[in-house]
Amino acid sequence: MAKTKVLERKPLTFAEKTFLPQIVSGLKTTFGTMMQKGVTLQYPEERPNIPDNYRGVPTLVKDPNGREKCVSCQLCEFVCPPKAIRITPGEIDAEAEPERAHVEKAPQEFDINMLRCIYCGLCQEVCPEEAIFLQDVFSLSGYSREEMINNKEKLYELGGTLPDQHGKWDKKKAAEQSGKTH
Amino acid sequence: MTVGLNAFILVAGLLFAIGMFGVILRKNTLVIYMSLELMLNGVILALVAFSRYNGTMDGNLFVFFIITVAAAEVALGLAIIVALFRLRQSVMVDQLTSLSR
Amino acid sequence: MTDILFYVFAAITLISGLLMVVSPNAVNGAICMIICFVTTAALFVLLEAYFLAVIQVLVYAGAVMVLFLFIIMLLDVNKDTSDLLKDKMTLGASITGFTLLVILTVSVFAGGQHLPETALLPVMENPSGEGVGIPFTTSAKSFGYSLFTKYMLPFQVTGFLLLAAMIGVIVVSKKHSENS
Amino acid sequence: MELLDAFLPYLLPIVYAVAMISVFMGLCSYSVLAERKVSSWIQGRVGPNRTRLPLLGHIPILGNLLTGLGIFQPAADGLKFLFKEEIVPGHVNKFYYMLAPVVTLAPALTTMVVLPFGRYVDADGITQPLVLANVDLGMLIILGISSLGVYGIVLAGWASNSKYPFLGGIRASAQMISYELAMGLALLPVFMWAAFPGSDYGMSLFGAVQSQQTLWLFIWQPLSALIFLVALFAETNRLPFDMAESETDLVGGFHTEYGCFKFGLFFVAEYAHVIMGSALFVLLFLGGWNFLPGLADPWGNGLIGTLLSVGWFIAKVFAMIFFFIWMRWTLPRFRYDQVMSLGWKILLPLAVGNLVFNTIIIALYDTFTR
Repeated sequence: MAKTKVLERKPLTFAEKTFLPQIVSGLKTTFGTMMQKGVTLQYPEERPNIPDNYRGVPTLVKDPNGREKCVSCQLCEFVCPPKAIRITPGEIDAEAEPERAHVEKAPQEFDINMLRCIYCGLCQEVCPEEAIFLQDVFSLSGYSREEMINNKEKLYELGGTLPDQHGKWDKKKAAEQSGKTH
Repeated sequence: MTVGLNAFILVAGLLFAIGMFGVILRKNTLVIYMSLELMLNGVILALVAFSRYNGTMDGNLFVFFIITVAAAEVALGLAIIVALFRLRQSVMVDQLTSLSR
Repeated sequence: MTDILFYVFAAITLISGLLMVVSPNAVNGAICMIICFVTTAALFVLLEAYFLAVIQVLVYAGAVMVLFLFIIMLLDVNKDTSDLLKDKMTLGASITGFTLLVILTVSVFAGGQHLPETALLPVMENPSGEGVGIPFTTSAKSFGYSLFTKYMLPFQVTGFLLLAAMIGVIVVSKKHSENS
Repeated sequence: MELLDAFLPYLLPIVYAVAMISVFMGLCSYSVLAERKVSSWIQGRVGPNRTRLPLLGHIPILGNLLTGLGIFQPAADGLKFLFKEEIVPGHVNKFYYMLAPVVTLAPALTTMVVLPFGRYVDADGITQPLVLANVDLGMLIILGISSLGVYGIVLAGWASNSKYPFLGGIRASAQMISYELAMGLALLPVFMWAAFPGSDYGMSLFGAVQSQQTLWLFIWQPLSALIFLVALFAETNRLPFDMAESETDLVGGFHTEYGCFKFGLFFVAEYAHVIMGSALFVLLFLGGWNFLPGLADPWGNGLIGTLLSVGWFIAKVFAMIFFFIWMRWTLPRFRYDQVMSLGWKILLPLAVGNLVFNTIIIALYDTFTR
């Protein structure tokens, strides 16, 4: 049995019974807040500070050299709980884009249906290439359902370029050029 | 104003007659009660008119008392009607005839 | 101008009174009654009984009819509007009686010259007060003077009546508990 | 020409009345803005600050300032109410449904007739009030006509023919009748002091103001002022007493079924009542256009003095409106039984006691000073 302690409530004084002192103190409080500056944000002009780990709209990013990072491994498509991601894998034509030839693969189509996305961040977690990120975009709107499906261009436009500490493709390219392929 | 005492008394008399008509005609107790008030209204109109044309305050004072008493009477009467409704679930006078049977 | 006002207000008073009596819906009746009371107050104003006009609006239109509306809405007595009237005999009798009464009133007060049409007396602004025959004034003060001199007893009795009515209402409307 | 001469005496009051109504409605719409602004400040927000008129709003600095203050917001609100689709629910009683908003607004506008808002000195050197109709019974007329205001709410509740509005209407009618008593009784001592023997004023508001030239009645009659203020809050259906439209338990109360312009009328009527109530409180207890307690009128006799008195009165009314709004955003709503027991068990006995006490004081004063 837990010990309970019964607290005696003090009887109200006459002043308290009239409620007037409480009303006056309440009025003081509200007047105090009235004198303070507003805490609201003028939203479309002022934007809130988005923390780095914010999970906003999923986007595709490019590496500092402006190359696609996604290699269309389709892991995100598999892991996506609401099945919002649809990828059509494609190969990179080595003749047409010789500087990207070593990457070998890139998505042909990459659609994320934002009507289905639940912002869980699993795609970001599972991506081996660090190509998909849930970034700070948080307001989405559109007039039709088609508009709410982000295609590849839109995703890259939203994602932009992120710094890359690994430089995987650069290393691979360097290795290829020096002939040290495994 | 060229309208004389007669015109006011005519209106008062007609109001009284209309109220009387309602009391006899209707069977909803609340409407009968309102008709009674209408009769009182005719009476006080006549009193005020007489008072004005006689040049004394007595009629006006009588109206003052009538209004006071009528207010008290309405409160009490409505309380009785509500009590009646609670007992019988009806305010129609033709259903309140238990004494005639 | 005041003549026109008198005819307008008298007509509205009578018509709304008649509508109140014959309207099947009790709420309609109550609204007509309010209009009737307010226009009667306007007639009081034409008779220069300003205090009574205000009292009429305040007490009758403002309090009594609110009570009526309150009760009408609360009891919801509009359900059976179909059998509005009593039996045909009563209907015929009351209409006949009403017609006779109207004819009588009209013939007495509109046709004949049985009452002299007195001119309006000059209105004195300050009442001289005590005693009999308080002259007619428009100020509310004369009511005070009269109530506390000539009509002291009725005033007290009215006050007592109000108290009695209040107690009566409380007793009547109180729900009786089982054990009492 | 003869016709014009015949109707000129009637035409001028109509012009005055229309002018006063215009000013009054303008005040109403701007007190809506004041309500929104003050509430937002109290809640740490900014409030309406986007509405911008094409020409006026684009003046370099002033335009931005006015827009930020939301000066053009009432126009936008009014237009919105006007041009919304008029929806009449199918189950309502059409006639009374349409009538109710009008009945709510009309008494508030009518009481304005006897409301003095300033003073001037006429050719004979006698101080006269600036008022549409200077009548002896001013206060009684205001009480009488404002008691008609309850019909709008009751009719709206009944005509809507649905549950919540009906409950709101019933509550409002009971509440208003209850608080009218306390209100009237609280006023009696005021007029007993204001209309001292020998004064020419009966229940006139001008007399009440003139009697406060040196001492405001708020200081002299604090209990009356308190009771009157509480009853005023209840009569205007403002929080903490807005049982008629307590949106937490009755959706929207009596105006649940109303939209667009009809709702707008209810909305304006509420603020009309607030302005009337504030003006009344200022006239009765805060000295009207008298400068400060203990100080004689500094206003001169000429036109400027008149304008100053009107301005000072309006400033006081604004302060009072602000107090109304401030109170609304401070206090939570009472429970319905608390409202009733406050009215009948506390305010009414208090008002009667106050009346009796003042009567005894006046009787003693009269006995010992004659």
